[in-house]
Amino acid sequence: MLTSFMSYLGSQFSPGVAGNQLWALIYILIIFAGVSVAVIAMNWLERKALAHFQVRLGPMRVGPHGLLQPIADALKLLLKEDIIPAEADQVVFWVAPLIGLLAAFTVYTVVPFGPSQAVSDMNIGILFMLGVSSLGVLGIVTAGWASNSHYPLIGALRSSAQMVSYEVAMGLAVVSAILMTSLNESGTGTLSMIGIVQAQQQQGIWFIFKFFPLGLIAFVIFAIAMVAETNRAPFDLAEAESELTAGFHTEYSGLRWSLFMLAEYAAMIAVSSIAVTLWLGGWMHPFPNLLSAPAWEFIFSLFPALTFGGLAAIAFLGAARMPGHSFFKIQRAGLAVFAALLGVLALLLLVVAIAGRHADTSIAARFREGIDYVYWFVLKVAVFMYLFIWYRATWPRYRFDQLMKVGWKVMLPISLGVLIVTAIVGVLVK
Amino acid sequence: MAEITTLHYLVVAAALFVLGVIGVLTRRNVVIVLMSIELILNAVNLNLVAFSRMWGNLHGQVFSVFIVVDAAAEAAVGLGILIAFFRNKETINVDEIDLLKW
Amino acid sequence: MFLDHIWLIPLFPAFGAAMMFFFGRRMQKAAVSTVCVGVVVVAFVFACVTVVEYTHFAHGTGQPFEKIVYTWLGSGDAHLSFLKRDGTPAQFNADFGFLLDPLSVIWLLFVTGVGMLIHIYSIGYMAHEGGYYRFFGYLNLFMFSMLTLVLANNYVLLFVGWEGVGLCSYLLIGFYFHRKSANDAANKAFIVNRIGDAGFILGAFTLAWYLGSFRFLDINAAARSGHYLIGDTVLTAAALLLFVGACGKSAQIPLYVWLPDAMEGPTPVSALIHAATMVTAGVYMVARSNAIFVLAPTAMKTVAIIGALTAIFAASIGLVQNDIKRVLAYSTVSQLGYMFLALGVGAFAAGVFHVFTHAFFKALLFLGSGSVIHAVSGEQDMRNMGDLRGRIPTTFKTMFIATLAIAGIPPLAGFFSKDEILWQAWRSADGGFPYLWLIGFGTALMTAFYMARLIFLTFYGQPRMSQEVEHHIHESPKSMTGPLVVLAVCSALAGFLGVPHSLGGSNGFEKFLAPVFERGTEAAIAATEEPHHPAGEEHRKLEWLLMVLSVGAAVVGGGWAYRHYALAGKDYPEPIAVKAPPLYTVLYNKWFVDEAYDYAFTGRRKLGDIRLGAMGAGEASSWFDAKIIDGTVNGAGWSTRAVATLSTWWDKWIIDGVGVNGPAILARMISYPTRLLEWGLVQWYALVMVAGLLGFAVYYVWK
Amino acid sequence: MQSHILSIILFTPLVGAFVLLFVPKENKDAIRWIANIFALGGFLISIPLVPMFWAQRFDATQQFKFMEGSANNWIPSIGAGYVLGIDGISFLLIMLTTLLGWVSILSSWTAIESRVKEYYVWFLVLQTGMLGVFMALDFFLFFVFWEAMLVPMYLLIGIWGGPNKLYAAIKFFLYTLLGSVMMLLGILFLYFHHHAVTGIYTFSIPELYKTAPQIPFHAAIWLFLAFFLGFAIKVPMFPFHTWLPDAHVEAPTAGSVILAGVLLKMGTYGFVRFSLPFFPQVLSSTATFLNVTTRGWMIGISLVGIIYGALVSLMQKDMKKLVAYSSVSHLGFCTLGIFALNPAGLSGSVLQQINHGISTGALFLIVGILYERRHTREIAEYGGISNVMPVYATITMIMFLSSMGLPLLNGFVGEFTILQGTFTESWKWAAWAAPGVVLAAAYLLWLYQRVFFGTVTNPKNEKLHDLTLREILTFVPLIIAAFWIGLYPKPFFQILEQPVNQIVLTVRPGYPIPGYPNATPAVNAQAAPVTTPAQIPATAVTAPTAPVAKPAHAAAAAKPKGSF
Amino acid sequence: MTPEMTPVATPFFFYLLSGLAIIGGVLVITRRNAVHSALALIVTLLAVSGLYLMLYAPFVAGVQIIVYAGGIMVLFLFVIMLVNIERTVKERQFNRIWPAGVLAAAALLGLFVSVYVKGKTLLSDPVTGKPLWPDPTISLPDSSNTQQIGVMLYGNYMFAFEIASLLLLVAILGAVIMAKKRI
Repeated sequence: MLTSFMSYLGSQFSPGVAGNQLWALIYILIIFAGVSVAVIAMNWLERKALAHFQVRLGPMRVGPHGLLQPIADALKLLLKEDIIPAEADQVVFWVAPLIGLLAAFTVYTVVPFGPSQAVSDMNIGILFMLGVSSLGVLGIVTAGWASNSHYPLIGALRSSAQMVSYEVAMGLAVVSAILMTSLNESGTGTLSMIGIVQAQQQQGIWFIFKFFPLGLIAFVIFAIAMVAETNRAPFDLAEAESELTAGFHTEYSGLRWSLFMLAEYAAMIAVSSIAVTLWLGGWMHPFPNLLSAPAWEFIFSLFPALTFGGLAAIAFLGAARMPGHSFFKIQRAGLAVFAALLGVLALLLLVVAIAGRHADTSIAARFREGIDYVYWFVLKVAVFMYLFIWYRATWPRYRFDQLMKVGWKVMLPISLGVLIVTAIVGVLVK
Repeated sequence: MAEITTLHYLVVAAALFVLGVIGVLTRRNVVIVLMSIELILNAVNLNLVAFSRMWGNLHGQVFSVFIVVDAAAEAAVGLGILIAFFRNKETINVDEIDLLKW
Repeated sequence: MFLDHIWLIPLFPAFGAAMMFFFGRRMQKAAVSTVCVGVVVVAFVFACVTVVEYTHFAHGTGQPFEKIVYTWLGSGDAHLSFLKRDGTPAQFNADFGFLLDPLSVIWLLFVTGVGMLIHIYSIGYMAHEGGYYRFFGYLNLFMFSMLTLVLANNYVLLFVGWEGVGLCSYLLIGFYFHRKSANDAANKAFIVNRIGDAGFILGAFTLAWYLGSFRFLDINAAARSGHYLIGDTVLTAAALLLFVGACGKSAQIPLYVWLPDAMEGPTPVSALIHAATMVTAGVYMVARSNAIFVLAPTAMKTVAIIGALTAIFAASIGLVQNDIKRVLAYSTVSQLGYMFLALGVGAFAAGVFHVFTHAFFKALLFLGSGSVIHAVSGEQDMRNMGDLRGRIPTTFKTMFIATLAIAGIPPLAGFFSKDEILWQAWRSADGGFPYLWLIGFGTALMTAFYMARLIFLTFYGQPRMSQEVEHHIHESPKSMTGPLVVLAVCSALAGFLGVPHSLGGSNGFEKFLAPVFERGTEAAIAATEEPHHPAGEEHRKLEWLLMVLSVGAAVVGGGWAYRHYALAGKDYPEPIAVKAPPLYTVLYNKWFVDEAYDYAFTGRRKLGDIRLGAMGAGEASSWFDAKIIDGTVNGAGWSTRAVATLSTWWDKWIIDGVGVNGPAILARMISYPTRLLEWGLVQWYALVMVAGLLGFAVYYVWK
Repeated sequence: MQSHILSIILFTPLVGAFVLLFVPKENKDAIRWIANIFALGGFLISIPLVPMFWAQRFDATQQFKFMEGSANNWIPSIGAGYVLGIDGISFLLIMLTTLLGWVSILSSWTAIESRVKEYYVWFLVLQTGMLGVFMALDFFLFFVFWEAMLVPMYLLIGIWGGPNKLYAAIKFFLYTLLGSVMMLLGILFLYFHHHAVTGIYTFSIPELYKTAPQIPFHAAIWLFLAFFLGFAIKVPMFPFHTWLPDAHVEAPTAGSVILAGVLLKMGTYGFVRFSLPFFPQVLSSTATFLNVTTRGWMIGISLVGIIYGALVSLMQKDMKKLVAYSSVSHLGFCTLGIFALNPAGLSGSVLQQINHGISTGALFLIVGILYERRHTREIAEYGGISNVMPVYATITMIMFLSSMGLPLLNGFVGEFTILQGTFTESWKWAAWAAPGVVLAAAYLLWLYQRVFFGTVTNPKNEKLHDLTLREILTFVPLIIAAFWIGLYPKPFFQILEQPVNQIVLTVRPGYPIPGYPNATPAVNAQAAPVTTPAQIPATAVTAPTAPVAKPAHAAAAAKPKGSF
Repeated sequence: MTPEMTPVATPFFFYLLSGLAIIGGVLVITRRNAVHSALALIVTLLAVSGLYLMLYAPFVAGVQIIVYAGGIMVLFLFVIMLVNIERTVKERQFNRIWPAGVLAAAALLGLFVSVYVKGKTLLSDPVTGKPLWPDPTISLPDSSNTQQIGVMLYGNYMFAFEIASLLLLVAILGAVIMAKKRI
């Protein structure tokens, strides 16, 4: 086991490809934990950001600047009574959130945080991602049905209709990106997530800028469909409180409800990862073809440390600016500790970046590379996450028929057109 | 455990097929009948893919893709008919659907 | 310098016309006059300077000056060609090119000069009319066309002017477009002209086909080269076809009918187009083609006879007309006949000279009549005039001079030109019976009569107009009388340019034109005598005799008219009507030619129930088209439908009924018991299917 | 080097039609704008072709320029290819098509109120079809476009037409279809004949050019007739013309414009492109039917068409019908020029086709403008219109003059050149055609008099408003073109020179054209030059430029019967 | 692929997946409630998809998940909810001829078994008697499986592919028209 453990270190391949189940398991655990933490952080961030959009403060009491609020929430949900309606279909009611969660998390098996920083590199990666994420619909439908109540049923129908509809446009947009991967000498495209990023690497361009504006259009379509796919604002009409009293999960509460929430946020991160992978160059840093000199590599490798350093500075500033009242003493201390932790992290990253600055095969260099990859990937995904919040704060909600009309009559034709034009242009370019 | 051969897959497929046939021949609920048909199709697909693996070429897989397409079409049209029927007759039982009887 | 930019001369009036086309509607009358008259004045000045420069250029040799601006028709190199009659290729080419030689100099000068005077006159005449800018625009367009015509260096460009003047004539005759008679007259003018044009263009084709070019210089050179015999058939045909064109434009029998009707236009138009310039285009063209005509004696004879006949025919009609402009119109036709008579007998210079003098006095007469009409509030009927001489003295005096000129009273312009023609006509008979001279002489008599009649009825006798009109009589404004005076001076003096040798003159006019009418070697040899040899003493005596005779005829005609009309009161008697009523009817109705044409050619009148002519043919063709051709098409459609109906019946009852439904009925009867097996449970059918499958498989596996 | 400009020009309207499909049909103004933009775009895109073609206008090394695609690349199994290419003749017609397409689409802005979207879609499809016919260098492709063009026209007449539209539309469709079926049979014969000779199945026109003249006369004459039927119905020539007045009268204005301006040219184009080079043996044969050679028959019915069309239009009471019959007359001139079989006649004919497109197109627009205001085309309903619509009257006058062939306007140049060409073949033909010119003046001026002159007698006409800016805009390009061709036709002649001379040399090998290498002297009887009465002296006088002793005598002595 | 990869296609997984599939199948045809049947069917489908993966047919597996599990089954669930009536659950679940049906199915199974028994040699190498597969000499390169299928679809099976697309189009139209309340 130890050999297996060690033998993988320094490998160029993801554990799934290398056939190393142990490391695969480790990766799975890391990702599961990471995503969960991300969801929790997202929860806090969303509440804070929304509050600031609305010129409020948001959670402030639990922890410094409400940093511990999500933990409190989680505790509350865990301890809450788990109500199953009497008329509900017990088994299905029980299974439904699991289906959703399973679908949302299974996707992460192929998310390429780096060329080897993925659980596995399936050759049908994107297909797999689309397929599995489409399974999420099942969870919603069954949940709505199992509740044996009118609002959940209608909400489920609407949500799933919406998801199924937008999946079509989404898929076509994805196909146009996949077409772009085949623009090499041998003409072999790929469905592998890692392969797609590598294709962008080889062609030296993010696909969003490929065949301008074709890539951009496809990306925009995907970005819209992505929001609809995850039932987020402004397409959240099927599960918004004011529409169908929270839609399919009306009858859910407590832990099960929190599972749905977890699934939803995980799905958001997952689709954002797809977008990042397909159009935004995945783990690549910006301007891959222009700024590829070693010096630039080094500068880019300083970014993680700088980011965390910046966060630490902000946190520290927050601690410093906390009112001097003794009431805030603990909070100030907590925030300072938090800032210190971030600072240490930044320092560590800096060390790694400097230690691995030479592009050799040493563990430090590979470690530095890995951190770079993951950093850029996560940064791009984070931008999307912020966009989700931004949308929610900014745009009014759609009506259901408008939503379907947009999906079928606007998005689908455009994405079909983009696909056709991309194919034609691709053939012509070749 | 013994090595898995084509026959294993064939047996699984046969089992699924027979289950599907039973569903088609005995259930009253049209939806379940349709689902049973999906079972049958899946059994066939499994056979095709297994043989494709056995002979080392891809024709079987291609065929299975076609069958999936066919299944999708069949499901869409079948369920469409079902809804239209249900709207008129308020039933989804097979033995109550006999309007076309001579 | 000016000579090189000769192409600008037609462009000045074209510029005026374009200005009117685009901006005329928004321009003040004064601005319109300034622009339109201005461009013509500029053109006139330019023309004068050009002519002066040309005389330096030619040094009295009459050497033509040619300026080619650009290739108009044709691809500009030798690759687009056509086959000549002899099978050699020739270039298909027509340039925008301008030619200046003595002939065009004469036309250029009097077209711009008279045109300028008439433009000035029009300012006063049209002052109170609507469509002022339109009128001047058309006039300018006309000037452009006419100048193109006389300056063209080839038949095709000449044709441009030729059609252009026709168009302007159409537009100007139809100027009062709300009057149906004006429109009819305009259409008639254009269409009759078109007939002539068709002849002309065919003539041009013939020349090109035969000689390989449309260019005057090429054609003249070829015709004078001696390669072609006198009496050459093709050239005769070409000459005749060209003459058809001339007939149309210059109003000769049988195409003269449009000119009298053209008096529907405003009077300046009549003066400019239908007396002074456009109608002489035919003469110009024949004179221009003289090299061809001298090779075609038959054509020459035709020209002479047609000219003579037209002269006397039109004069005879003019004797009894009452409309002052109509009398002048017939007079114009008659005088044009004179000119063609001259051309036909080979006296090209004499013909051209008559054109020149005629331009002045006929323009003067028309303008004077316009002034008269202006004075009597638009009245045109001479029966309602009389005793105007004291009331509009300038008009009277100038018109009187013009009348004397046209009647051939020495020493006015008409005397010289007309007597030259009569003398040449006498000589052309060459000892035979001088019937051409006789006709000309008769015409001279008639001319004097009807012109004197016009003067007496208008200016003498008793006033026959209504009180109200009489009250309004006034002399015309300066802008109108000015041109009258200038023209009167010209009419009086122009003749002295061509005083014949017999009267001790030098005939400078003829000498000036001589290079144009020089004969080719072949023609020179064949000509029986050189027409320009100084006349012998005998000839001179004869010539004097003829002069005396014709002056006498003029005096007699005038005197006769004086007797009958000088004191005409209301309800005065027409002498011809008194003495020979049927003749009067015929003459008064213009020999019924219009009616005959309407019956025979246009078809506007029906002969009983039958319509002949173009409209008749049109109706017949329409009927044929609708009934026969379209009927055949529709018949094909109907028969297809009939067959289809039959097939449908057959299909329904025989094929389907017996052949298809029969077995089906049989099968239905047989199948009744079998049907009981099908009891409506889908799964039963599936079960049967499975059973069948099983049986099948079992058979195959364990067979 | 393959330039794709032809494909781009060809498919721009189709792209427009496709885009229109996605516009909701309630959005009429948007549809109009889009259609107009694409029509104007089609015209603008075709403009770069002008300098490109101009540079190669004398290039005799390749008969067709801007060749695109290659033979047999479309359906290799039957030898059909997507091959486009143009020579001077098709170039001019393409420019005419794009121009008229734009003009007529612009002119339908207010005229079409129902089913706007379908209208414009079909119109743009029609546009592509027409362009394709002029560009195709493959018989299969040609036939596809030829037929594809029928359907939109049928619908344009049948849906947006006048009261008797169905009759007219069906008549148009069936009549033309009859012709095209005949033509299809001819095409197939050529196709199989080519296979019989070379063993290759191909529809490529340049390939068929090589084999078709070898078809024996007895077969070729039937082929010629089959093609003739197809093209003669389209032109339409004299006995096959009756669909034209009906179609024109019933079609919407823009439809008439396109029908007269472009569709009729397909027939004449077919004659020039196919009948002439494919069947020189027929045209040069001396075999006669009723004592007249094939070519004589062609000339004869052209002449009948000229006079007959003019006469019939003289008596029409319906303005549009009048203009329609005048088309018969004008196209008689075109076919006359074609069958004169000499450079002047042919180039005049093509030029006259352009002229006819411009002036008759404008005439239909003119009639359409009155129709749109008063909804009647009866001449008797009008009178004195120039009092209320002076600008309109002026423009009408210019176009009438252009149509009747007034010098310095376009009509004259074409007619003159045709007549010149015809005259050199036989003076009689030109003489018979000449009355057509006179009658043209008669019917047009009479029409003008009845409609525009006089006082306004019909009270309904008193309130007519003059042309709007858009309507004037539709005329401006046509007027400019009319004056251009009238004043400076040299570029057109230069563009036409090379293809026309080539065709003449194909049909009449040995025809002397300076600057062109004469084909080998006529050895076999088939290649002998066409013998017309007028040409006999051409063989009699061998050296006309060197008169030894009075060659004029020789010429006169050699006077044949039938000549002067 | 790296040489150190270890086979995932172990018999354990095979039996697990096929067991899941068969159990799912049984549940499909026995459940009273159609939703339960559908869920069971989903299980079966996913299991079969896993079997495809074991057979080195990843593309088919992906298609199976997307189309079947993500598409068709959602459709089924939709319809079930639309026609959801309490009555059917409480009614008789099998038709009158169910014994005959079961009998026929059993006969079919017998047929299969006998055919397999009889034709076992066909699946084996006639010389060595070993099963034809798994045979190390015949293996599918699974890295480009999708592309190869694509090439075949657009190559040999182009016509069938087009027909299939037509079929789908017809099915879409048919379904829309069938399910629309008012056309």
